[in-house]
Amino acid sequence: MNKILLFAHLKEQAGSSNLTFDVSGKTVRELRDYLESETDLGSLAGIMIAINEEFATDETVINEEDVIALIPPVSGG
Amino acid sequence: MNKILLFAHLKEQAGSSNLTFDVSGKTVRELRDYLESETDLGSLAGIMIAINEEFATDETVINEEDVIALIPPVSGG
Amino acid sequence: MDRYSRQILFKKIGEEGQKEIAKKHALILGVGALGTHTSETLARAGVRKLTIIDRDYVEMSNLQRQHLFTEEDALKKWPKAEAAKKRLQQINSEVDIEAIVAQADAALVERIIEDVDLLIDGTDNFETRFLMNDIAHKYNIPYIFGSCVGSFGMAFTIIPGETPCLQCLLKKLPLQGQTCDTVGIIAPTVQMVTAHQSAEALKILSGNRDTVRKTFVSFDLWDNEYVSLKTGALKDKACLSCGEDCTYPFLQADANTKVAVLCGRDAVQIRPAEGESLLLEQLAERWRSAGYEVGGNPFLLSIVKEGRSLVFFKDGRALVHGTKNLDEARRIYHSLIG
Amino acid sequence: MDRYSRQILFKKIGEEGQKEIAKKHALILGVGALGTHTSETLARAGVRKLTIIDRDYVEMSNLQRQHLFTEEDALKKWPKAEAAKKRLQQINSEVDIEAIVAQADAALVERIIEDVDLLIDGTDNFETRFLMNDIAHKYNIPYIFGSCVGSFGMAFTIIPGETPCLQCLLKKLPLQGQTCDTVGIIAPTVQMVTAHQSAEALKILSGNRDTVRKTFVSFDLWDNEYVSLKTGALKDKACLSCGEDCTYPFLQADANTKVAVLCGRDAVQIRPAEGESLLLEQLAERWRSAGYEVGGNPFLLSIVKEGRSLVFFKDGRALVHGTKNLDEARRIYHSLIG
Repeated sequence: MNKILLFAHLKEQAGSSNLTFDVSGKTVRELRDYLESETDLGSLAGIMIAINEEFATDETVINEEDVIALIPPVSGG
Repeated sequence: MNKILLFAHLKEQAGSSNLTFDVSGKTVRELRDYLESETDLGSLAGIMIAINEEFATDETVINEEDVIALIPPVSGG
Repeated sequence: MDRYSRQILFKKIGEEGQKEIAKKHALILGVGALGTHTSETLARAGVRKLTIIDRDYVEMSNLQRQHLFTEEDALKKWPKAEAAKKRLQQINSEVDIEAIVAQADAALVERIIEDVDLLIDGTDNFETRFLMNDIAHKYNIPYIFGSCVGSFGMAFTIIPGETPCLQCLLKKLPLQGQTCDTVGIIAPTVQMVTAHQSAEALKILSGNRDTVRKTFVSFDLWDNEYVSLKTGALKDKACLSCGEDCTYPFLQADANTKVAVLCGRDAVQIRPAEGESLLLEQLAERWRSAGYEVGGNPFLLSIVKEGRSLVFFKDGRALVHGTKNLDEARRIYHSLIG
Repeated sequence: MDRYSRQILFKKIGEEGQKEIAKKHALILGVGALGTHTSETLARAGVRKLTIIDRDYVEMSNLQRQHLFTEEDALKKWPKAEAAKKRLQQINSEVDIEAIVAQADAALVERIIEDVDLLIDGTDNFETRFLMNDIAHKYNIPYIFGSCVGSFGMAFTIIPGETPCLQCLLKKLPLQGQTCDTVGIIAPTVQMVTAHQSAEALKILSGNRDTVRKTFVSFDLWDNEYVSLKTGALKDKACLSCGEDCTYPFLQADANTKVAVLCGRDAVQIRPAEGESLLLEQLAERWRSAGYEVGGNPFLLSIVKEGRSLVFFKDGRALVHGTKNLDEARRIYHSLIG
């Protein structure tokens, strides 16, 4: 299983600060599509994705037990 | 082996930001005595000690691979 | 040097580091929440020169999180850059403070960049951030990114030639509608971002490049979360801002958001770069939950803010009715979209 | 309420939370580096009343990290509590600011504690912190601890009846000689501590006790480290400050450091509580590396600071020669010992 940590408005969208799914074997690009269709997170275009405390590209493949973080770039300042 | 993370002036005393020793089986109290005699850290009276991100009492026993942190209370403000 | 004695006693800076700091010139784009904090810290630390650029004026709703400003500044609608300069000079008369009240566009920034040693992010929109990112790489100047909203914030130090750039990290302009005007902000979030920005600034300005943080920090102060993320995998050789054949796209006039008074009408049109599209449903939901009345149909949204009626189109365009003032229109637009 | 609109838009506070904040009274002990930051944030956030206590006056060497103060305050040697009040009133005239220029001892604090909702640590010594800790538990008021030196800092929120107290964590008064006067401090370290203190303060004051951070935070901004440590194991049922049979030892007059003019001499003796002993060799080494000349023998150390000659004994006693001013002697003593 994979723990998916949510930040900023994604917590509200999901109604929780994290989710658990088995997404091992998927690429990050496939993960985006999967979460967009399976959850209430809405569009994940532009959301930064880290795996085990390291930002990942769209091609990175997710392994079992990887911890995933979804970080939305916010603009305030 | 146990990794020992150092904070504040302890880094300067040791000349390094962390140390590695096998201290499994020792209590925290024994750890203090051991480090005082084996290193240049000086007196560890009053230094707060955490094991695996949790503060420990003098009686806590250290296990293999436990990560230890030595946190000196500093007074500035 | 007695006034800097506690900073000199800090061994990693010392006498040598303080001398370096006293030679340096930092450019802070935006003196709102982030910029008032970092400019105050660097003025107190004794930099040689600070240039601060901001297009906005002080309002009462700024005072909750924007240091340097007082009720009097808000009552007089003092321009932020000038209000900040006034206070910074009372704090440290030895620092040369240049205040510029203007939209920070490429032409302006390229005109003043020559002896700048460091760029610090104090802006509230990604368009200006991408401009800073291109400037940083064209002129080989470190750029300290920061942003925040609610209790959530992020900071990252970009060193040209070493780290990925903001373009590598984000790929394109995010248009998420998450701004301080839509979901609010608490002051400690700002301070947490600026503590990181200012610490990195002191490392760079004092000649301690080796200790610069290599990770991207992101945190939520209300939910007690803090993560520190490696970025190396995102460095993109084909990046147009920092890659092998870079063209600095945000320094080219037509890459930026276009703002123009609509011919013969009391309205301004704003058109973002690169034909960004808007997710109208998400925007509507967010604005409604922030207390706005939102109208519209599947093709556009309408909303009233500060007495101006705005219409947002799916292709990213917006019309701001009831004004011919480009800066006002742009400000209201960014306060809703980010 | 427009001035608090961005804080109200933050959903975890909202209209209800803002109303709660506007009813509350916070007591900040010490308005140096930490206290100037937290008092500014809470004044901007719109608390009903802030009481600030400090015994010291503004000096040039404070300006590098102590917000609220200007060059003019230092030139006029304005008392810190009064200088802070002057600026806080310009920032928010709606907040009732009570400034007290005095040593914060048990008698003073117990006299003013009645309607205080929150205690915030802005002090630079553990003696006053243990006093605050006892006050917090005797009157059942949350206490937000914070301290820092160099690039290293720590923060912890103490909730009577729930968390361990400062006494449980430290067991006895630390006398480490790590102060801003001996190893220096950079301003971002202060801001990182106060970002945590102020976020916790807003949670407590707005009625969001459930989101209060349960861990002890410790970080090093220069070395890019951040740890968040659980504390539950240290809660001590036998603790005299928070345990089952607590006696609040630091509220008893003879538990505190004693300061007295020496009979017939131009000198003050300072005697710490509980017969604390000093590690003379470590102190000498630290002071020397901070640039002081240190003399002495195996039984005592001598050092000159601010024109006063001080002698420290192994049993913790110190003599401050050349003055009969108790507050001055105490201040110099704590600037060296912490």
